[in-house]
Parts: sequence; structure tokens; C-alpha cells
Amino acid sequence: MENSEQYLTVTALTKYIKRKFDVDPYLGRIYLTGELSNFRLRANAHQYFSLKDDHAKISAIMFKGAFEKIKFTPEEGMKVLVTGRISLYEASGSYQIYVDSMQPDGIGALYQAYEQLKKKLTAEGLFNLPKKQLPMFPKRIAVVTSPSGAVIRDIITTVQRRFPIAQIVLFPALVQGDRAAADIVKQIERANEIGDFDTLIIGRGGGSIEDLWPFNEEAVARAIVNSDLPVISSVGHETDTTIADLVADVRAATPTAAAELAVPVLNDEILKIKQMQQRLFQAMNQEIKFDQQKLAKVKESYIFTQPTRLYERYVQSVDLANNRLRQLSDSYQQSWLQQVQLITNRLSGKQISQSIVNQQQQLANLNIRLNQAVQTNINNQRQCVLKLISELDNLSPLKIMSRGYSYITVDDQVVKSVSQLQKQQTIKMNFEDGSAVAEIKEINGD
Amino acid sequence: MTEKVSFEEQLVKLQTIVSQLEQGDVPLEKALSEFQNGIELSKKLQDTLSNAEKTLTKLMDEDNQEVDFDTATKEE
Amino acid sequence: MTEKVSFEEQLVKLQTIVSQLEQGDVPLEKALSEFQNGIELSKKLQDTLSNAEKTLTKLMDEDNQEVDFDTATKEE
Amino acid sequence: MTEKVSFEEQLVKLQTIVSQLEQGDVPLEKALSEFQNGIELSKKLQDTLSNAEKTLTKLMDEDNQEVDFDTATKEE
Amino acid sequence: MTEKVSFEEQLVKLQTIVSQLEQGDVPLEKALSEFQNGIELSKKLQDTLSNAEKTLTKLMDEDNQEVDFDTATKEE
Amino acid sequence: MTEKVSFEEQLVKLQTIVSQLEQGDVPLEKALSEFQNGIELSKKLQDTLSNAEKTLTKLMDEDNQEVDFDTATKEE
Amino acid sequence: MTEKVSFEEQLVKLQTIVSQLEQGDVPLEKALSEFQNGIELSKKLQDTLSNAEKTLTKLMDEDNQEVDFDTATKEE
Repeated sequence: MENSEQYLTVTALTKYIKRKFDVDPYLGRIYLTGELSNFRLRANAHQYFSLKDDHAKISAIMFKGAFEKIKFTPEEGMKVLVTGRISLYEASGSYQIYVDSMQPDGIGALYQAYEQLKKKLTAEGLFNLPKKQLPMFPKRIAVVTSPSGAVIRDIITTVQRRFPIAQIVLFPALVQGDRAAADIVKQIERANEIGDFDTLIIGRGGGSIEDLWPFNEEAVARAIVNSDLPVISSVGHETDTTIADLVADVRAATPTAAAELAVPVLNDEILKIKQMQQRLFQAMNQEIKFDQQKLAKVKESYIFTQPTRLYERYVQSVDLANNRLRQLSDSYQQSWLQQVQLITNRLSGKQISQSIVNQQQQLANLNIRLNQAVQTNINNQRQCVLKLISELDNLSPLKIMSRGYSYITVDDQVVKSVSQLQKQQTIKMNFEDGSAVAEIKEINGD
Repeated sequence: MTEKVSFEEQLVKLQTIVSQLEQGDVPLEKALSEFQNGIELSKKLQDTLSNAEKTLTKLMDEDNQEVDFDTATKEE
Repeated sequence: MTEKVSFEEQLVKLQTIVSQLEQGDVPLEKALSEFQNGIELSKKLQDTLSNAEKTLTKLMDEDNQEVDFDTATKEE
Repeated sequence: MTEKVSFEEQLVKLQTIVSQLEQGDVPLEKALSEFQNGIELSKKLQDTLSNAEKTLTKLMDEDNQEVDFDTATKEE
Repeated sequence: MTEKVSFEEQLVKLQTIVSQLEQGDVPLEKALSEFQNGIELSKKLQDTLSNAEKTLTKLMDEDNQEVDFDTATKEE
Repeated sequence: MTEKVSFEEQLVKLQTIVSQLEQGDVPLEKALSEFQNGIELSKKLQDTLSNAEKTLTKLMDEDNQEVDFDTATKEE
Repeated sequence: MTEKVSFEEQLVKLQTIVSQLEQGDVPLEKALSEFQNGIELSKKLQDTLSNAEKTLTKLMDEDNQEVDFDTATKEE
């Protein structure tokens, strides 16, 4: 039995080998040329493919961030120049190149010239110049291209289909070869000189970088930049980006696209205007309806539907006050009447009448007493008088004479002594029952 | 007689006469005249009383008639 | 007669007369004349009472009529 | 009569008269004349009330006619 | 009358009169004149309200006619 | 009238009037005159809208295709 | 109008009018006049587009003469 410690695990071995790759100074950055193999473009992802030549093949991976930076679309079989590092992928145990950058192989000089011009113009800011607005409804369109190419055909077809009222004027130009750039520049300048154009299209069909090269020349770029007319550029395929494309106001992928950018669809535009007209009607109608509704809403207020409510509460108040006034009038009258009746009822003559009766009674009593008193009075007096008369009667001197006494008077003087008498003197003798006259005959003293 | 002598004065005079006569020592002559006065006085007094009574009766009758008249009126 | 003597004053006077007469020591002539005064007073008082009665009756009748009239008016 | 005596003053006066008469110690003649005053006051008060009633009735009736007219107008 | 008294002021005046009368101890003559003032105010207020009603009715009728006319126009 | 008052300003004015009237504390006379103003404003506004509508209809009629669209809209 | 307004400017104006009206906060009277302007503009623009003639493609020759391109092409 061997000691098990003498055996490496696969992981340990793989880690060991990976470390050998990673620390190797030559394998950290290598420049490699080869042909793309097993390439299938994966959108927005890391790319896995192989690089090969006639005798060998190496697996390759290009991470999404690096891949997004390359300026061409890699294709199967394309020869490319790549930079990167070699390392080992432990899970599969295979070594591979991790590609940092990739560029097509075989166009070296032109590509470099292109890059240099691009750098120069970038520094000048030509690519960042404000782009001119394309007129929406161009009347006249200048097209600088080859009269025999498919480009002008596509443009004519498209414009006539979309916007037949635009006038296309072709400025024929060579688009390939050494003289092409100058020709293109001349035609661009002519179109600007003539001046009654709205839009300028320059174009060329697809081809190799050499074929497209006139459109990467500085003169063309400057003519485009200097153009007063807005320029639509449609050069090569969509993947070919020329300097002309970069400085043009608009880049179109194809001539058809250029024409579509240059003109609208006439019927669509008429329809749009009609639609705007309809929208105007609608908006106005809406506005009127809206205002109508607002007005209607205000008019729905009870102020207008039941305007009597404006004064109805007052009607109640006034009625209330009026009714109260009437009730008060009644109650006041009743109260007055009651007061007067109450006191009038107490105003009775009966007490006075009773008083009169009492007084009459009293008076009658007084009358009776008065009569009695006066009669008593007289009676008493009478008794008194009768008594005196009786007493007087008893004392009468005549009563003594009735016993035989009489007296003599001379000249009504009682004669008490004979001395008072003279002879022959006439005397009167008084008796009880009468008197007699006599004459003295003799006087005899004692 | 300028001034009338009242019933009571006459009565007093009569009483005086009666009293004097009762004393008895009045000379005959005077007694006679006093007595005479007394008689006269008593007549006068009686006359006065009679008159008073007449007057009284008359007044009372008048009063009664008034009263009667009133009573009569009331009974209407 | 500048000021009228009231019924009550006259009544008091009459009472005084009666009282004096009832005391009995009034001289005859004065008693007579007082009596006469008393009779007269009594008549006057009686008259006053009669008039008062008439006036009262009349007033009450009028008042009753007024009241009746009003009642009648109200019932309309 | 420079200043008119108000209904209430008359009423108070009448009440005073009635109270005095009810107390009963008013001398006869004064009682009679007060009674008479009372009767007159009572008449006056009733007259015042009648006039007040007429005035008020007239006012209220006029107002009612107005109101009736309006009601009639509304029913059109 | 330099300045017109507003409806509300008149209403308040009427209500004040009613309140004072409701307190109850208004003397007759004053009560009568207050009643008269009150009734007159009430008439004025009712007149104002009647006029308000007429004005409103007229305005609304005019407005309705306009609206009807417009509606008619629209239906053409 | 130097400057014409816009529809919206008039509408706001009308709304203000209506709000004030709805709050109910406008004195009667003022309420009436405000109501009258309101009616007049409402008429003016209606007229303005009617005229706008006529203009719209007329323009639509000139563009025959639009008529159907508008008719349909109105019937909503 | 000394300088003619371009088709595009008119179109922009029309679009602006439409946008403003669709936003809805334009006062009625202004909206109406804008609406009228808009309708006029839209008619003009439609007329311009509809009445424009179709063109044939030209070729600019060396003498700045435009010659029919198709013909030229055919002649080649």
C-alpha cells in the first residue's frame, strides 16, 4: 500500500498548474494572431470562441466589457489580432486566452491612417460640431453619388414612394479610386453654391476599406463640415463607419434609410395635418363643452333653479313677526280688558248702599230718641209745675178765710189796726168768696 | 216787659212764692198778692207747657209726614 | 253758608242734641229749639241719604247699562 | 286738559278709588263722588279699550287683506 | 328720506318691536303705536318681498325664454 | 367699455356671485341686484358659447368629413 | 407679410396651436381665434402638400444644367 499522502488531488494539481500559468512573465501579456473559429455572437454577454491557424488552436474568452469596445463585428474565419493573457480554467482543466482587445488583421496601414485622422479631427472637435437639422419637407434634395450605382436608384425609388413632390438632383461623382475624393468634394461644393437645395445626401454602396477610402479622406470630411446644407451620409454597410459618416449631420445605414431620413411620407403628413385639424375641432369642441359644463354647473346652483330661496327665509321671518304681532295684539287687548273688568267689577255701589241703609237706621233711632227725650223733658216740667201748683193751692190764704176770716183793705192796703181807720171811711171787706164795701161808723180802741 | 222771662225763672219764682207762703209769717196782704202771683205764674207755666206740647206735636207730625212721604216714595 | 257741613258732622250734631236732651236738664225753651234743630237736622240727613240713594241707584243703573252695552257689542 | 292722562294712570286711579271704597270708611258724600268718578273712569277706560280694539282690528284687517292679496297672487 | 333703510334693518326693527311687546308691560298708548309701527313695517317688508318675488320671476322667465330660444336655435 | 371682459373672467365673476348668494348672508336688496347681474352674466356667457359653437359648426360644415365626427361627439 | 413663412414654420405654428388648445387652459375667446387660425393653417398646409406636383429626378451636368436623369441614364 502506498502512503496516500503521496497522491495529489485534482484540485491541488490544477491549482499548481494554474499558478504556473499565472506567474509566468511571458504569458501575462501576449500578442496573438489567428483566425476566429467557433464564433457565435452572443448579444450582451461574454464571448467564447477559438483562435486557430493551420496547425494549432487555442480556446479564447472575451469578457463583455472588453468585447463592447471593439469597433467591428467579428465573423467566423476572420483573421484577427488580439492581446490578452493565458490562464487555466480549473473547472474544465483547459487553458485559454483571456482576450483584452481584438482588431481585424490585414488592413493595418489604412486602418492606422483612419485612426490618425479620426484622432486629429476629434481633437479639432469636428465630430462634436452641432448637427444641422434636416428640413422635414425638403423641396430639392441634392444627391452626391455615382449615377450608375444602386445608391441613386434606391434613393429615387424611396423618395418617389414616400414624398414624390421633392425634386432629386443628382450630382454625379466618382466614389472609388484616387480621384474620387476630389470629385466628391467638388460636387458637395457645387450643390452648396447653387444653393436652392434643402438637403444633401452623399452615398456609396458597401465594399472593402480600400473601396470606401475616399470617404475617409480629410478633404471630404472638411467639405461635409463646411456644407451649409445638412448632410446625410450613407457609406458602405452599417458596420463600416467612415469619417464622412462621423462628420455628416445624419448617418444612414443604407441609401434607402438615407432617403427615408430625408423625406417624410407625403400621405402620412397630409393625414397628420388632417389629424391636427380634427384635434383642433375636438379641442375646440371640448373647450366649448367644458365651458358649457362649467356654466351649466353654475346655473345648477339653487340660486338659479330655486331663486325663491333667496328671500324665502325672510318670508318666514316676516310672517313669524307678523303672527307674533297679531297674537300679542290679542293678548294685550285681553289683558287690558281683564284689568278693566276686574277693577270695574269691584266698583260696586253696594257698600255705599249698605252704608246708606245703616245711616238711615241710625237716623231713625236718633229721631225716636229725640222725640222721647223732648217729651220726657216736657212731662217732667209739667209734673214739676203741677206739684208747685198743688202746693200753692194748699198754701192759699183763702183757705183760712173759709173758716170765717176776712180782712179789710183801704185802697188795697190791708188794715191791720183800728188806728188806721177813720169814721165814715169806706173800707172793703174781703171774704173767701168775695168782697163787700162798708163805712166805718165807730172806732173803738182797746 | 222788655225781656222775656224763661220758663225756668218763672218756675223758680213760683217755687219761691210757694216756699215763702210755706213759712207762714208772710203778712196777709203780701201772702195774698204772692199767692195771686203764684196763681198767675202757674197759669203762665201751664200755658207755656201747653204751647210747647203743641209745638212739639206739630213738629213731630210734620216730621212724621215727611217720613211717611219718604216711605211712600220708597214703596213705589 | 259758605262751607257745606258734611253728613257726618250733621249726624254728630244730631247725636249731640239727642244726648243733651236725654240728659234732661235742658231748659224748656232750649229743649224745644234744640228739638226743632234736631228735627231739621234729621230731615236734612234723611234728604241727604235719599238723594244719595237716588244718585247711587241712577249711577248703578247707568253703569249696568254701559256694561251690558259693551257685552252686547262684544258678542257681535 | 293740557296733558292727557294715560290708560295706566287712569287704571291706577280707578284701583285706588275701588280700594278706598272697599275699605268702607269714606264719608258718604266723598264715597258717592268717588264712586261717580270711578264709574266715569271705568267708562273712559272701556272707551279707550274699544278705540284701541277698533284701531288694532282695522290695522290687522288691512294687513290681512294685503296678505290675502299676496296669497292670491301666489296661487296664480 | 335721504337714505333708504335696508330690508334687514327694517326686519330687525320689527323684531325689536315684537320683542319689546313680548316683554309685556308696554303702556297702552305706546303699545298701540308700536303695533301700528309693527304692522306698517310688516307691510313694507311684505311688499319688498313681493316685489323681490316679482323681480325674480320676471328675470327667470326672461332667462327661460332666452334658453328656450337658444334650444330652438340649436335644434334647427 | 374700453376692454372686453373675457369669458373666463365673466364666469369667475358669475361663480363668485353664486357663491356669495349661496352663503346666504347677502342683504336682500344686494342679493336681488347680484342675482340680476348673475342672470345677465349667464346670458352673456351662454351667448358667447353659442357663438363659439356656431363658428365651430360652420367650420365643420365647410369640411364635410368633420361633420360626422362632430355630430357623433354631440350625441354623447 | 414681407417674408413668406415657410411650410415648416406654419406647421410648427399649427402644432403649437393644437398643443395649446389640447392643454385646455386657453381662454375661450383666444381659443376660438386660435382655433380659427389653426383651421386656416391646416387647410393651407393640406393644399400645399396636395397640390404640389410630382417631380422627375434631374442630373446636374457640368454646365449647371439640370437634365432628366432617367433619360440620361437611358441614353447611356
